[in-house]
Amino acid sequence: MIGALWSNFDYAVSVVLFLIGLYCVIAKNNLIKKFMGLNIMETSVFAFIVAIGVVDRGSAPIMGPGARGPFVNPIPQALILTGIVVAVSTTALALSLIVRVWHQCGTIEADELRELE
Amino acid sequence: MKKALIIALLAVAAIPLLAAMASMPRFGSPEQPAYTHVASRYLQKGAEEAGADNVVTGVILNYRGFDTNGEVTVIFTACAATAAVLVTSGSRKKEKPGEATVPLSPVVGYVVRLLAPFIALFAFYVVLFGEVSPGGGFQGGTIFAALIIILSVVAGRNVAERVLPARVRPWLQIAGPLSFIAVGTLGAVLTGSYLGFPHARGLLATAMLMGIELGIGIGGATVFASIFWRLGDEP
Amino acid sequence: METVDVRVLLAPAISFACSGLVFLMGRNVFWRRFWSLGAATLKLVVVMSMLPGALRGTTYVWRFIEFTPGISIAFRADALGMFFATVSSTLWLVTTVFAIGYMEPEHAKVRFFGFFALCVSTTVGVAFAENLLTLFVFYETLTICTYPLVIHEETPEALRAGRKYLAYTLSGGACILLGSALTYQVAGTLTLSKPGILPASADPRTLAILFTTLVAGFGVKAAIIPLHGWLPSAMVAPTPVSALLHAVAVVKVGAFGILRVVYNVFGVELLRRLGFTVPLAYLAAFTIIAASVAALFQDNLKRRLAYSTVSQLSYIVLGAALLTPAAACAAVAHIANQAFAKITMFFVAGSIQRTTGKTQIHELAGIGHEMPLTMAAFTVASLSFVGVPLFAGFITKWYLSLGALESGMWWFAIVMLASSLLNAAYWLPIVYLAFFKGPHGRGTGSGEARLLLLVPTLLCAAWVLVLGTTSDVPGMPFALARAAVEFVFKM
Amino acid sequence: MWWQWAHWLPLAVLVPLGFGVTTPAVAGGDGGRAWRWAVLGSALAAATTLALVVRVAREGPFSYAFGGWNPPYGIEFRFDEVGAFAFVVASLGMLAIVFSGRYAEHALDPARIPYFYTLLLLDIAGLIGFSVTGDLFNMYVFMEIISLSSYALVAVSGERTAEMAAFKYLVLGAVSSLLVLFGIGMVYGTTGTLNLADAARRLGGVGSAVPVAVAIALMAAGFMVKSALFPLHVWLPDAHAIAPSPVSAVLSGLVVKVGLLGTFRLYQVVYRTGIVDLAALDQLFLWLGAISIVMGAFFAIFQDDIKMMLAYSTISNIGYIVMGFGLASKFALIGAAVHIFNHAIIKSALFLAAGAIIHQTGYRRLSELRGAGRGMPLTAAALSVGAVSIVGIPPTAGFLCKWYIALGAFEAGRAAFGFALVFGALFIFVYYIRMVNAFYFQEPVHADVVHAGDPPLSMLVPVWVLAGLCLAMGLAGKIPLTFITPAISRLLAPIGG
Repeated sequence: MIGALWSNFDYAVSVVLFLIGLYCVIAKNNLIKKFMGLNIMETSVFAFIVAIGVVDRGSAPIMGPGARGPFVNPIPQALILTGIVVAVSTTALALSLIVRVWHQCGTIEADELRELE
Repeated sequence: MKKALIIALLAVAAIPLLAAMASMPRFGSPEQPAYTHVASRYLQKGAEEAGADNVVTGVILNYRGFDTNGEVTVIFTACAATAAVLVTSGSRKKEKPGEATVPLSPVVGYVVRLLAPFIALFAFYVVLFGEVSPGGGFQGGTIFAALIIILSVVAGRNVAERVLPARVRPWLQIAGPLSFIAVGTLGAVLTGSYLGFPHARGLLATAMLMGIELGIGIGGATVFASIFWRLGDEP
Repeated sequence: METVDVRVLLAPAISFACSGLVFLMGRNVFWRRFWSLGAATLKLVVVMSMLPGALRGTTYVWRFIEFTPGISIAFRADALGMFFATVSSTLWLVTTVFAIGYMEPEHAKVRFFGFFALCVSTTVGVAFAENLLTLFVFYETLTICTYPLVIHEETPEALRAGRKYLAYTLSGGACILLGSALTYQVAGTLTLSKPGILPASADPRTLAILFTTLVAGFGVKAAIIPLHGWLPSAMVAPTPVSALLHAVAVVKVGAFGILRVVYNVFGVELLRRLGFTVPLAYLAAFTIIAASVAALFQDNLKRRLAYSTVSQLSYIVLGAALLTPAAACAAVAHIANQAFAKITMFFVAGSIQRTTGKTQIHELAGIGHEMPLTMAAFTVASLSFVGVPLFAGFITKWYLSLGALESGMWWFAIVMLASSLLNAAYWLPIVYLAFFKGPHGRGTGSGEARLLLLVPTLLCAAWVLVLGTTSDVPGMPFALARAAVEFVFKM
Repeated sequence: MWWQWAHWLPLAVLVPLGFGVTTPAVAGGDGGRAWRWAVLGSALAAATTLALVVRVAREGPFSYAFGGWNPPYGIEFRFDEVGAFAFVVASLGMLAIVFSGRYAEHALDPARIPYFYTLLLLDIAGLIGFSVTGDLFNMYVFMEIISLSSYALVAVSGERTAEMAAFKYLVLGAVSSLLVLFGIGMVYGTTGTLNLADAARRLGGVGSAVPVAVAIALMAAGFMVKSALFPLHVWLPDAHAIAPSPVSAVLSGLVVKVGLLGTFRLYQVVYRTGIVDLAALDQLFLWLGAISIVMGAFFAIFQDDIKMMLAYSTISNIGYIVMGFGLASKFALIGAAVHIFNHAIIKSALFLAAGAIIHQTGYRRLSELRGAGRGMPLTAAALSVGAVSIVGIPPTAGFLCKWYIALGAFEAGRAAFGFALVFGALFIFVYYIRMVNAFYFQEPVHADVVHAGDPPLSMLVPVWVLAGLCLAMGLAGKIPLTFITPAISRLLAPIGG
């Protein structure tokens, strides 16, 4: 079990990152910090999926003269490109909301906001 | 106390996750299903079939082009979403650059003005050569957006906005989805399915790919710049 | 013999359409009365036009719409359903007349008459339901449609009563839903056109759950103790509504549902073997006695009527539970016997309230001199409840006692006797009070109730006598009851 | 035949998408023009999806391969009976947009109106895409389009509470999306494919069941956050109550169903492979569904805000559907699937009618709205029809679900849950009866409520179309039920059968 986990060390790291991000989302009080936790989670999932695409001693999957295999799996890279864009979009919206909350309430601490309600 | 509880809960949640990770196919193995099933075909035939030496680009634009169609929609959704949250009829933009920040040194302004054309050129390079090298519409578009953002910080928003005039900006923002719909429909006419590309690696297929890349690049750049500007508007 | 005939659909549809027209045009007094009365008459005509056929043994059917795959909303006028439909549509007409007179000073008359018509529409729907699901559909719709009537006064007390009413009846509805689902699971069909659909081979425990849920569900509206709590509270409603609730629609739907469960879902043979009805019979007997005792202590006339209803309804349940042809005859016939007598009494209570403003029994001293005809009608109804021969109530008691002896459970005949005594104990004092007590020759000066109230009262009282004297005349409703029983017992 | 044209399937997504992205550019700041454009777009989308429904009813499921790449190499759209949700989405979306015309003028900042319609159309496009896609990652992309536009739509009114509700919704929604994406990654890592049908085939041959089980757990958890199953519901009441009413209708009727449809797709992948025993998941769904029914109803009783009440009632109704999934017998699954459709109709009717009342009177608390039945008889009547329907009084649309899940509970031998469902529904009635009482039977508090008058036709017509559907879908219950049955039969068919 531990041996198998060790050989899949990269995956395990993304799980740990995922949980660290989740911790920030739950435990942090500042809305921006909460959101940074979310970004950590996003990164961890992206890292996990990209890691699936890794092949031992693989090179970038760009064909053409002089290119030699093995090439790494192109699919996870393509997926994660989309994933990153989604993450950026979510971040943009979250920041706009935080900006508005700041303008209207003068604070972005979750507990102070709760008192305002 | 509360934090300890959260950590304990997350630690419990980690167990099944780590167990699952341990029994995933071995990391980096060429025998793993992810590599042997669909990906192997992409790697073997991708360069010819998809019309791009960079197989990642081939996957993004051709094999899984519809995902990217969705993706550009997501970017535009973010643009519309920030607009719906931030725009008000009374909102005005900050007229003076760097109002609340320290005044910029003239060196910064000079360097930026010197570098701006090169950054723009690089952005276009990344867009157009995504087909054969690392890069593509998003990457190039992001670089271009960065240029615009730098310009609006350094030279003021009025200068930067001249690059993307407000009159056509709503159309530029949707360049991504529109180019996809146009090319996809053209593909449907030519090959019988939406986002289909003519198989032979000819001028037409390349032009279609380029069209999409350019659309993504322009659209992405405009959207990112618009979001940046909107975040700075006075409510 | 089955005949496809649209009249079975028309009967509920007419009242339904009428209620729509009342809602649309009801602000105008003339049109409100026109549609209410017109539809009542029309429906009575439609139902009556099926009566000769039904007496000859024809069953009219009509499939309305396939509701879920395999289960339709379908109508079927068998003898039992025809009997119930005849009673309810006759009474609807007289109640409508009475309501027009009674409701004159009230508010929100459009709503009142609209929902009034809907209620009767759904009641006929229950009567003609071809399967358990159709029956349930109308049963629940009836619950919803009566709610605005129950809380017509819009006082906090009325709202409270309304909530109580809904809580009881909707819980009952939930039980029926579950029971129907289980029936479908066990029998694979929900039709009510056969004398029993449940397979004898089914697990007795499942059947016990099934019987309990269905009987408890219908028992709420049939006001079997301990499920009767809503009925006395619902007395806050205007008198025509109480009449409708107690005599025609709501409670009868419950009792009718129990008849359907016993005769058409389980079937007599299966129930005899399983013995589930014995506890039900004891419960019904207990209800008969306990509710009568409770009625003795009520001073409010309508509340006494309510407890009397609780007691009388259990006659039907007991008749069903005894599982003999004579008892079944009594059960079916009592739908009509109780309905006419009880509605007479409600009309009397309403007339007194409208004419003199009195609601308590002790206030009624000498009222017989003011309103002799009204109180004569009351006397007829009282005697019927006591079970004096030649009055409708006697028929029930006679056959029910016969049934009790037939089934070997003679003690239920004693329950009948005790109930008669109790009925005498709480009705006759009122008669005595009205005619032989109080200020002679010098009353409130109110005089007799107005004709719109009086005529329906007298008609109903007269019909109590007719029912009591013509049980052997062919072509009268009792013949239908017999036909229903013959079908159920496969005679 | 006209409905056999292959391109209806991509068009169903591309039409609302194309109209959506172009709305701000076409409108140029004119709210009225944006509205007309959006109405046109959603009407065309409804027409397109109708073609799909006709085809699936005649021919059974069919697919469309994008770019001519056959699955698993390209992205596939697969339209089955459950995908007919797309039609519900398009038509209800159209009604919500029609309704918005006058509503938005009144309630929103004029500068935001074009973006409001854009986001509504994109939400519709995302929902349609989500219900028809046959590819796991494509599903995620559409899920994100839906989520992003929904977060923004909650905040579009610009009130402080709305923005905070939107942020809460955003954080939980993003976490749930990541859970789903994590699961998708694990499925991809173990099977090497993203195509749903292909994954179903290949799951049987994977080396270890552990990652698959954990992936299912992650995805189910993510989907259940999206569907607001108790105890993951915390984001829903605020978001749904504070959003503009047409948005509430779309969110509560359609967007929460994303999680349920996703779960259904997940079932389609793993149900028949036998690699993972789903009994534990079923058990969990059963209990959480039952608790959701009761808790949703319980919280709703204490709400005075009419939209808050409707929002909690959504949690109860999600409980019905999840319980249907958990029972996993044929009747229960049919009931659950049909309720996905019917609840969308009923809840939209309720939210739009409530929105019309709030729009006309300016009050949103039941205690203030007394007498609304006199003031706006047609709207209040529609709201009452919706209330009767959602409680499941026959013969309205809400009854079918109760009936089928009760049948399914007995079929699965779990009668207790049938009881829980039916009596839980009674609990729900308690608060709807409060609403009816307030509208019709209680003394008005504000005189202007009694004189409010019914809303303009552009609001009244959508409300009554939906209220009429609440009745019609119940009476003609056979149509949706027989329509959906093949999908459930395929799901439950024995392996190799």
